[in-house]
Amino acid sequence: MKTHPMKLVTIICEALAREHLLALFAEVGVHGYTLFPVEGAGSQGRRPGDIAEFGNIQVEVVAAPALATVLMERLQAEFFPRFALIVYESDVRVLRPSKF
Amino acid sequence: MKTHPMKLVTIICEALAREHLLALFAEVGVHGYTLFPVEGAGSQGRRPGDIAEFGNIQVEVVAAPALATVLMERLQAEFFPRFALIVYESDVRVLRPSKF
Amino acid sequence: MKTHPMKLVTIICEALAREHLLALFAEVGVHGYTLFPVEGAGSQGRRPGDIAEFGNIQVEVVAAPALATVLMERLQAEFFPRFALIVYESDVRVLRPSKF
Amino acid sequence: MQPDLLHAIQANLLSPAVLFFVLGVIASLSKSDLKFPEALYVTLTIYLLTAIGFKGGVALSQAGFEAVWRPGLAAIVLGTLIPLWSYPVLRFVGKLSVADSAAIAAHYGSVSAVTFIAATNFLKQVNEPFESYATAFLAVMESPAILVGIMLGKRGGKREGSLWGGGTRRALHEAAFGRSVLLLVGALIIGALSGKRGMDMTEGFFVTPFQGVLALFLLEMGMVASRRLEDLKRVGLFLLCFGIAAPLVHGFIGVALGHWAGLSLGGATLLGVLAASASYIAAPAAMRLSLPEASPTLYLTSALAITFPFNITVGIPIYYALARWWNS
Amino acid sequence: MQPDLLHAIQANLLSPAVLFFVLGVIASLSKSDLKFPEALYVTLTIYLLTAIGFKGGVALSQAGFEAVWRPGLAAIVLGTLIPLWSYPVLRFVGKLSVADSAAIAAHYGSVSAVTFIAATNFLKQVNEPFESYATAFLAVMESPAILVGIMLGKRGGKREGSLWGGGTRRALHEAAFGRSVLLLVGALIIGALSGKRGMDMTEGFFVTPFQGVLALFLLEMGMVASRRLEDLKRVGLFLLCFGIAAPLVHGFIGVALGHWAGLSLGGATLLGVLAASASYIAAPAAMRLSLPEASPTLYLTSALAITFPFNITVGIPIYYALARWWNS
Amino acid sequence: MQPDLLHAIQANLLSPAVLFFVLGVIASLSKSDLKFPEALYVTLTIYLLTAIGFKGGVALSQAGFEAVWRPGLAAIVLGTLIPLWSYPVLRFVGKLSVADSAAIAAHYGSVSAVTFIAATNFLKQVNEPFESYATAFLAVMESPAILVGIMLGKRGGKREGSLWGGGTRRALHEAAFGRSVLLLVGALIIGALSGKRGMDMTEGFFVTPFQGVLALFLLEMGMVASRRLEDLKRVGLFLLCFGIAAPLVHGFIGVALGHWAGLSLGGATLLGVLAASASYIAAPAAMRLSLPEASPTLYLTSALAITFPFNITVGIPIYYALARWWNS
Ligand SMILES: Nc1ncnc2c1ncn2[C@@H]1O[C@H](COP(=O)(O)O)[C@@H](O)[C@H]1O
Ligand SMILES: Nc1ncnc2c1ncn2[C@@H]1O[C@H](COP(=O)(O)O)[C@@H](O)[C@H]1O
Ligand SMILES: Nc1ncnc2c1ncn2[C@@H]1O[C@H](COP(=O)(O)O)[C@@H](O)[C@H]1O
Ligand code: NA
Ligand code: NA
Ligand code: NA
Repeated sequence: MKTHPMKLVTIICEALAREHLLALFAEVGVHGYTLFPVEGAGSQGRRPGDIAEFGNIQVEVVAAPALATVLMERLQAEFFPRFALIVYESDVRVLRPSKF
Repeated sequence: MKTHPMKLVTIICEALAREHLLALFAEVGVHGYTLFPVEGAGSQGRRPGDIAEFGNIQVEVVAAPALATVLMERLQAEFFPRFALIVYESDVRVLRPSKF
Repeated sequence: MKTHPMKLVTIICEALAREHLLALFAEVGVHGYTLFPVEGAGSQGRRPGDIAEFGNIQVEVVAAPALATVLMERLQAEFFPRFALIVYESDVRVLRPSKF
Repeated sequence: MQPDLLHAIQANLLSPAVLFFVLGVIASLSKSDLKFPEALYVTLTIYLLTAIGFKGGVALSQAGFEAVWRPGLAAIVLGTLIPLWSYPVLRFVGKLSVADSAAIAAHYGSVSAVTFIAATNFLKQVNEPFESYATAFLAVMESPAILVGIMLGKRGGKREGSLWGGGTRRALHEAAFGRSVLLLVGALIIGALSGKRGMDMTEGFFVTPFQGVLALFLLEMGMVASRRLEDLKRVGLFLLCFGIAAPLVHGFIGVALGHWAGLSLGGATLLGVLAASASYIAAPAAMRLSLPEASPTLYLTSALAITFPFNITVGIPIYYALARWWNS
Repeated sequence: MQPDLLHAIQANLLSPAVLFFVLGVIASLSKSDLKFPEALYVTLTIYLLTAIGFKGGVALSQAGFEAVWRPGLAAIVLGTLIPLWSYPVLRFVGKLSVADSAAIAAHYGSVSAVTFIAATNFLKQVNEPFESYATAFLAVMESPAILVGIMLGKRGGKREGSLWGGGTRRALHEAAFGRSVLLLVGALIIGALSGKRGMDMTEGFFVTPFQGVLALFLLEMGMVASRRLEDLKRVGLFLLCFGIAAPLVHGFIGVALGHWAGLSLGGATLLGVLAASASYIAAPAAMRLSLPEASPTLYLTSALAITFPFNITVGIPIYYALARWWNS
Repeated sequence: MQPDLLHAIQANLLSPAVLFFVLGVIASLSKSDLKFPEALYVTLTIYLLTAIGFKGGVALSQAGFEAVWRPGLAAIVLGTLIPLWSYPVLRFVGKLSVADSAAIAAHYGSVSAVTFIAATNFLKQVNEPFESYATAFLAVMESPAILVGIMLGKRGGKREGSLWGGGTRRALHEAAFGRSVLLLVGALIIGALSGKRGMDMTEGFFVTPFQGVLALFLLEMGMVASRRLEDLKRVGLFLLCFGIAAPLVHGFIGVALGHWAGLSLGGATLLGVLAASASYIAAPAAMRLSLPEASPTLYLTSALAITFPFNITVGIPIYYALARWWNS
């Protein structure tokens, strides 16, 4: 079984940023993502998640390293000033690299 | 504190595959898993997640490397031709290895 | 783009442990976390997730290595004897380290 | 009859339920942020199926089994036959693959509970009485066509591997204990057992809010159906025509059969609606698992984005007009 | 009296609520894919608790506090005593551990709101009047037994560490502000304050659909309870007998006490039902946190898979028959 | 008038809806584990908006458009003007930043549907008739103030980057197709099209349980609002006063305008309530996206933790008293 190294970019942010996030994905060429409704707490207080508009989402993107870097740079430049969000990256190995 | 290296296998697939997935787990000897209802988009379009049958799930399995490999091989051989799914693997370190 | 190595601690446990978990976070100085309602199965049977009190949660904490170790040691000492839970750790690289 | 038909169509289009369906379509096309949570969708489904089943069961307990078996048998036969004649049309006229033809045939032989409920709504609105136990026909028509479709589609293909054997066993299990059959048949039996007394107790829940709940559900269905609209160009002209011609033909046959089986004008309309409707929940799920090589784009788009809206808006009044014309 | 009892049992078994419970059991045993979303479960719970609380409060405002304090006190005393005599039975006859005995004792001293609601349903069905303010007894009986159970179980064990101190303080907080107590007592007070006028405004929500909602909820409870059935063999014969004998004994005591406290035939039945019922939400959660060494398999299975179905199906008519026999 | 006002306030405080709101506050302050699932929150919102819209539409179809355009225009003008005079007060008296002033001004010009619904509840309780089509004013008042607020706030700031252009276009889209506007206006039109006949069909859903559903929703709103209470000290004394003075002033103007536009006593009260209420869903979402530099703590706390509870408890009876005084 052959696996292929990729980056997993994880974004946790207020649910309101959703449309902008998806627009960014389209712009930089991210074609797949997975989205979780989550509760959370951070520097901007607790987000209990009973009102979707005030809630949190976690979005995960598997992407080739170069694309992951582009995505994270855009997030840093354009989303950090506007939204409550945190972003991190980790290493994964995928089956079927053609899908990414 | 001692931690023990394990593999985390992540499977994102259409919710309809659920029963087959659990059957596969039983066959290969995976005894624990965690399942998230998710929304997502990929090569097979957007899955908005308001109708469970047409929705997405993410399933995560922590397993010893050998078992993880068996699981992924079966997924590759039997699930890729049938379902919309992506699979990836990453490294984790667990407490209490006896549980896996 | 500069990223900063951190630890991601993942805790999967019965939902009843929630308040105790948040209390532990406060005690050891974890200020941010993300919480997912999940279904699952493990050594203590299946948790179908239709009754919140009998359900499962997954909680993820991004923290500096030292803090992650403290958190995991406390979990091992105080939570393992009481609750159905599994804990693992992995490596991530964050943007904006000041948030953690 | 013409002015009658137009009048019936107009009455249908101006009913709250259909108007909420249109609102759902608009919400989706205008990219509104309106979204139903999954839990609400499931709740509405559970409610509608148990309510319609329960009411049908109470009616059954009053009508007696003798009144029902003949049209019930007709319904089962109809559900079994529709895929048998739809398959060759799809395969040889439409030039679709074996799996696609079988899957689509299964969808059109099976039924849509929501279409049925909308039809009972319509009949109430035009003050046309009908046999309330007709829900029993809905219950028995969901599965046969799915089983037939799987058998048609599997002739060519073969599955190996421990997980994929027993596909037919699984399909049979699903046919008997799948969510919608279980709720419908279960509530039907409960209604029959608890009878009028049970109805008196639960009327405030199963009857009073029923039509409003349907309206709310059709709002969601409008959004769900029109999300599929962008796939319309991918299904091709043939399937587009099939999605409208098939319900008309099946509706006609259903109405005739209903008439022949001794149903009232309203009851014959309902059997026509059942024949004309296409499943978009149970059948897709079954096909996805049993015939994974069939394309969901084809069967879901035709059942959900073509036939369902067609039936909800103009189909139902047409089958009603057919029933009236047949009766006169 | 025998034919009466049989008749009452039959009436109960044929009520929609109990039949939906059976359907839930069948759904679970047949491995149907029917599943209630968590949000629906929570919603139904919130609805049932506020509705029963509110109605009880309105009744309270009409009956006046003098009518209630005496049976209310009896209810509290009963809830406190049940674990005290159940504990030695479980510990010395059943040979269970300290923690297990204490935890199970707490469950049987506490109450099940759904069983209570099903009993009011049953009384309505057999046209037996009852004091609507009986909800107040339900409200005051949930917590005392849990506190007693925790104290019984903690005698042996010790906890250290900053997180685990204050267990009793936490239990007391939970006893006063836990979800179900808060909703019940809160709605009760709201009903008492807003009275008949408030009832007129909200009747269409809190009363009209109530019995149907209960039926739907019991469908889910049937699935939840029977998921525990596979643990039956693990609990052993003793607990199986206890799960049926305890409610019978407690039901008898409750009925007698209700009679003595001046309640009507229906009211005494309800006090019997409360005494006989075992908690399966509040008590398990409290035990899991305060007595983690007690086995959930034991207490959940006996309360949820044995006592709850027993009460729902034949227990309630039995306590009713007892109350009639006592009254005659 | 004084005793009248006190009496009205008392009647309001003792209505189930307001008492459930208080229960929600208590639940949150006592750190109870009571929690509404998100799906329930969304469901209740969808229900309340469609129900009020539908009823308004039916009323509109009976009153005719001529009766509505004049007060409707007054409502739109009011919504547009409120932010224009609120802004300088916030900016120069309150010394808030441009963005904060603009955002808060937008909140107070826009409206709260729940406050409006609670007011119709109150009017029903005191048997004061009102124009049911007043929902139309609610529908047209949500968006104008938000657009004005965005324009006020953007004068200073500048956005670059492909994602952030078209902010105004996006705001306009949201103003027309945002969830609450779409549901309200959609249901209004549906009600108008299906008229009395449609109402007869769906009354058991849109009318019968309505007031009870509102009570349940206010339980949740009590929890939501009081979660913000801890931020009260962060907003400062000025905003605290503004959160109470603004609704009083706007309520007075709304009542006067309603009177002038020919509305009945009840209708004028409702226009006053609309003017006095502050948006806490649509406006915050719009501000978060269009004016991210404005502080959510300031605008959410004042709208949700100060003005909303004030209006729900004593504001509504005050505007009613004002309308009576004006009429006399
Ligand atoms: N240290 C952390 N670990 C995991 N998740 C976090 C952490 N900090 C913040 N989050 C998540 O990110 C969201 C936004 O963070 P913040 O902007 O800091 O409020 C929070 O609501 C959490 O869901
Ligand atoms: N690049 C990706 N990153 C994260 N999740 C993905 C990605 N691609 C696909 N997915 C998830 O996997 C599901 C199935 O993918 P697909 O078969 O490509 O439609 C999608 O609905 C997403 O939830
Ligand atoms: N091997 C595993 N991989 C992923 N999740 C697991 C695994 N084992 C257990 N879990 C999760 O942890 C929860 C508690 O585990 P347990 O205490 O073993 O029942 C389960 O309900 C699962 O959600
Ligand atoms: Na059909
Ligand atoms: Na008890
Ligand atoms: Na306003």
